[in-house]
Amino acid sequence: SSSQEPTRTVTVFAAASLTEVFTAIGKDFEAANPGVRITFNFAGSSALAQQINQGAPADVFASAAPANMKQVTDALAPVTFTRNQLEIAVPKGNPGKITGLADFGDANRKIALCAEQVPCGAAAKKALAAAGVTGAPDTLEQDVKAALTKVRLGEVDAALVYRTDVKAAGAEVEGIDFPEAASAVNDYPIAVLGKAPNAADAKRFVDFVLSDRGKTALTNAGFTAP
Amino acid sequence: MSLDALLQMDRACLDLPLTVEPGEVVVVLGPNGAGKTTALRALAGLLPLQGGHIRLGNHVWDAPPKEFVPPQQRPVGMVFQDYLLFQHMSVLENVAFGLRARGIPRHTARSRALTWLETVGLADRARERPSALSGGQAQRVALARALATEPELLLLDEPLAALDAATRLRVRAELARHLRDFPGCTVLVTHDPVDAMALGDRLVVIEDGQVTQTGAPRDVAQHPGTDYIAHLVGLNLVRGKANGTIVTLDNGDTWMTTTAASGAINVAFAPTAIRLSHTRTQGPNAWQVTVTGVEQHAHTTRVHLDRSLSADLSPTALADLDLDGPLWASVDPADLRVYKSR
Amino acid sequence: MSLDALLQMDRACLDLPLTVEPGEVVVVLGPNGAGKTTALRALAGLLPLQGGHIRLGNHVWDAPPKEFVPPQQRPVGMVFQDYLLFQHMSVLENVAFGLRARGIPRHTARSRALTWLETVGLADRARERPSALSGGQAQRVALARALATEPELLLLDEPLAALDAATRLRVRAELARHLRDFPGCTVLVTHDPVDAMALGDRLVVIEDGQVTQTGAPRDVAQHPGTDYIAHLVGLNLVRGKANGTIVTLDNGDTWMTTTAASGAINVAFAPTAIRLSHTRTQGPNAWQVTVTGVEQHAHTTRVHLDRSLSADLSPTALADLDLDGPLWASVDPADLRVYKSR
Amino acid sequence: MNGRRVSRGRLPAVLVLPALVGLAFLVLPLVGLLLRTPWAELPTRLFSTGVGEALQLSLLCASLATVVCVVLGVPLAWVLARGELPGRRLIRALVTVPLVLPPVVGGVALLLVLGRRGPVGELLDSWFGVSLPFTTAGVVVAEAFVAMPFLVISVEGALRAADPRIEEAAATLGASRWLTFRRVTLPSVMPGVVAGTVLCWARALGEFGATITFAGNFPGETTTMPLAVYLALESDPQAAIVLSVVLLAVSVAVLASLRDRWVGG
Amino acid sequence: MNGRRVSRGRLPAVLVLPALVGLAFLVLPLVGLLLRTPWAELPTRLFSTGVGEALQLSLLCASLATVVCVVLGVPLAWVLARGELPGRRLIRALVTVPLVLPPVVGGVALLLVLGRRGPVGELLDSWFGVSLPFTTAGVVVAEAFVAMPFLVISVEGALRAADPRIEEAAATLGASRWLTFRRVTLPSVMPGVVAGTVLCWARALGEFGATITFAGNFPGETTTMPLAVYLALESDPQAAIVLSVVLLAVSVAVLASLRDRWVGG
Ligand SMILES: Nc1ncnc2c1ncn2[C@@H]1O[C@H](COP(=O)(O)OP(=O)(O)OP(=O)(O)O)[C@@H](O)[C@H]1O
Ligand SMILES: Nc1ncnc2c1ncn2[C@@H]1O[C@H](COP(=O)(O)OP(=O)(O)OP(=O)(O)O)[C@@H](O)[C@H]1O
Ligand SMILES: [Mg+2]
Ligand SMILES: [Mg+2]
Repeated sequence: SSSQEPTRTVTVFAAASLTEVFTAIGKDFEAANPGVRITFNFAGSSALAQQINQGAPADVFASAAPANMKQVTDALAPVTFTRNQLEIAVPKGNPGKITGLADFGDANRKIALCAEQVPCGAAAKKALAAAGVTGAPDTLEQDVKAALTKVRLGEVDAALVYRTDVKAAGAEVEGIDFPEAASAVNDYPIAVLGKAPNAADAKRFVDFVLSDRGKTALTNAGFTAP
Repeated sequence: MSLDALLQMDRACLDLPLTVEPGEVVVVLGPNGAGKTTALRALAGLLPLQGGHIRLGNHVWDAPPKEFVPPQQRPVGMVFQDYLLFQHMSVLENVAFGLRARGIPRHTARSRALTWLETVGLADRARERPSALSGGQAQRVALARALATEPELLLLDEPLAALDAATRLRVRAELARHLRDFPGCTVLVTHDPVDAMALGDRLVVIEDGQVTQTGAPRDVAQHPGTDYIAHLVGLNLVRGKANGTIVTLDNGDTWMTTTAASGAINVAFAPTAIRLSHTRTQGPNAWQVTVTGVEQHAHTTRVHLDRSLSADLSPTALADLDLDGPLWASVDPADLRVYKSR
Repeated sequence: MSLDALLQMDRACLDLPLTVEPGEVVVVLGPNGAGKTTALRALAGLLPLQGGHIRLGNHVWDAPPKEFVPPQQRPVGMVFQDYLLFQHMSVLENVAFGLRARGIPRHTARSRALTWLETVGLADRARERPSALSGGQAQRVALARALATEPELLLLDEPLAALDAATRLRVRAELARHLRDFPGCTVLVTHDPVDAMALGDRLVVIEDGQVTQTGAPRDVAQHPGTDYIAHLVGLNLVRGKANGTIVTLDNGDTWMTTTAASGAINVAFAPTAIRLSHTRTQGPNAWQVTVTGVEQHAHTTRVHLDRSLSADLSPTALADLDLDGPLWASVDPADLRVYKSR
Repeated sequence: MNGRRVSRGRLPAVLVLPALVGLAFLVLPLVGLLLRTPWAELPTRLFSTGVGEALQLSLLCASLATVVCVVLGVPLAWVLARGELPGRRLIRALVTVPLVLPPVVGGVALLLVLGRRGPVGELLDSWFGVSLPFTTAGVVVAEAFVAMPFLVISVEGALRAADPRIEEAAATLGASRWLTFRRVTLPSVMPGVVAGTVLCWARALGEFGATITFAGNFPGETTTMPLAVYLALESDPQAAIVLSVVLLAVSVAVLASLRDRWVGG
Repeated sequence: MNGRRVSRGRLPAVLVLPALVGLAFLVLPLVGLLLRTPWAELPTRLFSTGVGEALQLSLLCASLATVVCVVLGVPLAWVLARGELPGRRLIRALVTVPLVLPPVVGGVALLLVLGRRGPVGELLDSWFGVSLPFTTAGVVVAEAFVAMPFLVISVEGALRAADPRIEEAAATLGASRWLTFRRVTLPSVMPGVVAGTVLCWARALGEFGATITFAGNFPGETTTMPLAVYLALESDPQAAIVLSVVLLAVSVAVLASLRDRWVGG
């Protein structure tokens, strides 16, 4: 730690899907701003919103959906810093012979979607509507990771998940792009909180995320620019 | 401080007045299910009375519907019929428990407990668990545990029942000695008349929750008032009406006695007083009998007769008799004890 | 089928040969901790032998290191010293349990169980839980439960210990009757000599796990070989060397007897045979004594003397004596029983 | 007895005080929850079909899972407590493992064995045409997996505390170990079995992670109340609280009415 | 005894069979998990600081939570089993509630009461300057809240099965209810207490939902193993399995070594 001034801490509450990329960005930020330490609290966006509303000592909130950001009464001018786009995920070798969204209406195939209440479910609903397909899912997962797990283990033939997730899953999962994906994106808002104990550094961190260095890191992880 | 109690409870139909003076040992004697254990539990505070009262000296322990002193605040010591030793403690810790509960330092409690274990002859088992003891050994530990707290009221529920004859003699003698020195009140429950005689200053006989006789052990033994007591002390009992030395028995027979009396009386006589023969003897007090059972004792044979009488015969007397044939019994008037029935 | 067993176990240093013929009742008599319960548990299969064997007829039940038949496959019935009734079943279900376990239909089992409850006089308590029974009642239920299965080997661990004197007489007589009719082998453990006399065809006395005497109950009672047995049957025992009718006791005294014998012998005599007086009597067999204790029985007083002898005195005899003063005792040579010591 | 309150002395403060603190600790958060419950919404929520369905399904699955646990778990507890097995220590520790496993990982583990590609799952499929994931049966399996250790460990504790001599008495009466177990041992440890069953049922009723991972989430088939609560929490926390309160009320009612019928007072 | 295997007869199939099925049901998924574990990664994972920290924190918090549960829960169980309380049925059912509550909702409920804006949380803050949420103490509180019912219910079951007459014997020896509890009752129900403690500890060790909601997920402070597993599941499912296996191995080791020291054989 630096000898001149005491370390200042920025507490960032971030959606679990940002774990890897934010950890990397945080390291970069710390390198660029000696004397500031970033502490992350990764969890589901809704849980984070609850915690903030109950007075959690957070400086920054990065949510995986605008809805959760809206629940936080205390957020100052949230901005969308990145987006996530849907992709079809199939097990390695595509045993269900999935070619596009049309197969999601096939009752004989095992299909996983996210539940409507969570962002990826809302996005999937939009995508299916755009494609004119009535989905025949076997399960409505509570989050995108659960849907992906089922793909990885071969329990379902296909699922609609985020590009970032397919990327993180590695060789076990194959991704299939589809044209309607562009109409089904999910925005990630970020904001400094009104009662932030360390508002100045928080602002600096948000700016860092919105900077080119931040954008590059996000793009490398599979996110799309807003 | 003397105990003054009237124990009234629905269970066992108990209605038992009981007073014990300091230093006195009252023995409650009664058949199975008479309510002896129930009475002791009420005195200890483990069952609340439904009526009556329990007072020790000036202290009221139980007086429905108001007063009730919980068991741990009554200075009692109790030996349970089935021991109830603490299985997870050593024998020594069991005996020391009551002392520790009364705030005596560990070291003192242990050495006093050890003294008590010596008294009951189990000092060498002090470190063992109760589960490694035989039935009789466990009983003795329970005794030591209760005595160790030097209670003001000592309650003993058949403390000698599980002891073998030899140990019993010894423990009974020790117990008698301790009870003589013991300044508090003692209530001892038993159905063994020998214990009652050896240990009791006063006897209270209960049957079905009611007192049927009470008095000095000697007196009760010599003047049994009910069949149960007569049985217990090994006497035959018949009832009748006396007119001088002539007694008309309840079954109509007429007997002669040597003691003049009048009115309703009991006639008691020892089983050894009965003579059996195949023909009617010339003397008075003879009647025809049927044998209902025979029991072999060490030196005599006990012959059970009808009308729940019994006769003790020596081997020689028995040798001449054919118990399956018709028999006559007789008793010498001098062997009869006649006294007023209550 | 006869029982042939040699029970060797480290616990209680048990080394007990035991054979029982069909229909025979062998009573194992011994002081607390002698290993009686341990022996029964081994016979029932609840403890494995460490040496020896157990055979019933042609069936080997236990023969270390190879054979072991588990308890439920041995046709035994056992009455435990502390009953072990099933608390969650009614009394009737307890008694019917063994029959049900042997595959007898519910209805038959229940009616047979009821018959057994009648035998022990508890038919009216059939529907109750064991916890509502008094100690003695519980014991009787345990007895009925074991008898109901009509086992080939009946094991009774002090079956009468908790019974009151009156019930005891009755249950003992019933038990004796049943055991007479019972075609199987019976091993009964007790430390009550009266039970032993009344119920046993043969007596095995064990002390510290070892057999000290065995034989017909009458014979054992009349010729006790150890102090324990003498105590138990109420005799005084002294040892010495006989030379014709002159006996030199181990303490050096010389006594006269009426039976000629030679070599190491026991001399037994009843407590009633001792006469006490303040001065030395003229006759033979007199010695000076110290009183160590007095016990009051119903009709006599037992006076404990040194050398663990005791004298029974009638009230009249006692009235003339000052027990605290110096005393002389004497016995009539005709009252002495002399026999070879083993 | 007579109306008098005859207790065995006052309850000692040193026990009552921590007991009260413990009770407050368990109950206060519930009170907090109840205070925040938007009671006005309750009736509409309650009678929306989804909730009724989820509630029914929850009760059904938790009860079935409990039956499975009792049938398999009580014998397992008995074998652990009484059977002279080598390696009993290890087995006992293994039984505890599903407690420690994060439920989601438990669900993954179940999928690995009973899923479409799992060895047992493949057998089930080819022999009986049964597929567990995404079915109500799958919910029961997931709940049973998570809840069984509670039953096994409670019952084993009770069995160890029971007096083995009563079983000896049964053996001398000719009772086989099975009969002894059924008629003597089991009734005598009933309070322990009931406690274990209650734990097991409650745990199954609240089970979430393993269920959603193994059985998925489809309304009417696999959406139990905890799943509904979780999803509601994502979009509408107030609704989630209402649903939780409904689940609580039902379970308290069931436990308070059933349990004392079994155990008494 | 002598070397002979003298058992009380063969174990009955009707008990052993379901016991084996039950055991397989609990153990097979773990085997599945172990088969899929990328063992090669294990050493590197194990010695990455994050994991060591999370493991330490998990063990510490679970053990502290267990201590809290024992201190508060055993008296509560005793009061429920022995105290002549009005409304005992209801209290007993209420105690079971945290079992049924989905853990995430439990976390929300804790926040509502003990959070900075909750009534009790405000008091704690203004009186003692203590704030529980987002601290290691908060983890302990969340785990204790979720795990305590297991302890209370197991111990209460054991207490109900114990012979009350042994307590009567203690009372006649002058022992107060507290002394009786401490020296007589508690030792005689030790197996039940140990079983409850094991359940409680294991449940606390595996606790996730209430912890992440109430205490957040701060590495080194509140990130316990289950939370680390959850995060790993987001980025690297294989790593999540490795972490779970580590958690399992440690808990099995602890349980197998400790438990039998307490209970014997
Ligand atoms: N818990 C109970 N509930 C109801 N009745 C009981 C209970 N305990 C005992 N009784 C009944 O009360 C009566 C008296 O029982 P108690 O145990 O006092 O007899 P006891 O005189 O001690 O007999 P014993 O010599 O056999 O020990 C019996 O008829 C018994 O059945
Ligand atoms: N579980 C045990 N472990 C070790 N020793 C034991 C055990 N049970 C009994 N013993 C010891 O074995 C000896 C014999 O005990 P046992 O119970 O067989 O005596 P017993 O002859 O039945 O006596 P009692 O007449 O008092 O019932 C005793 O010294 C006892 O301490
Ligand atoms: Mg009694
Ligand atoms: Mg014995």
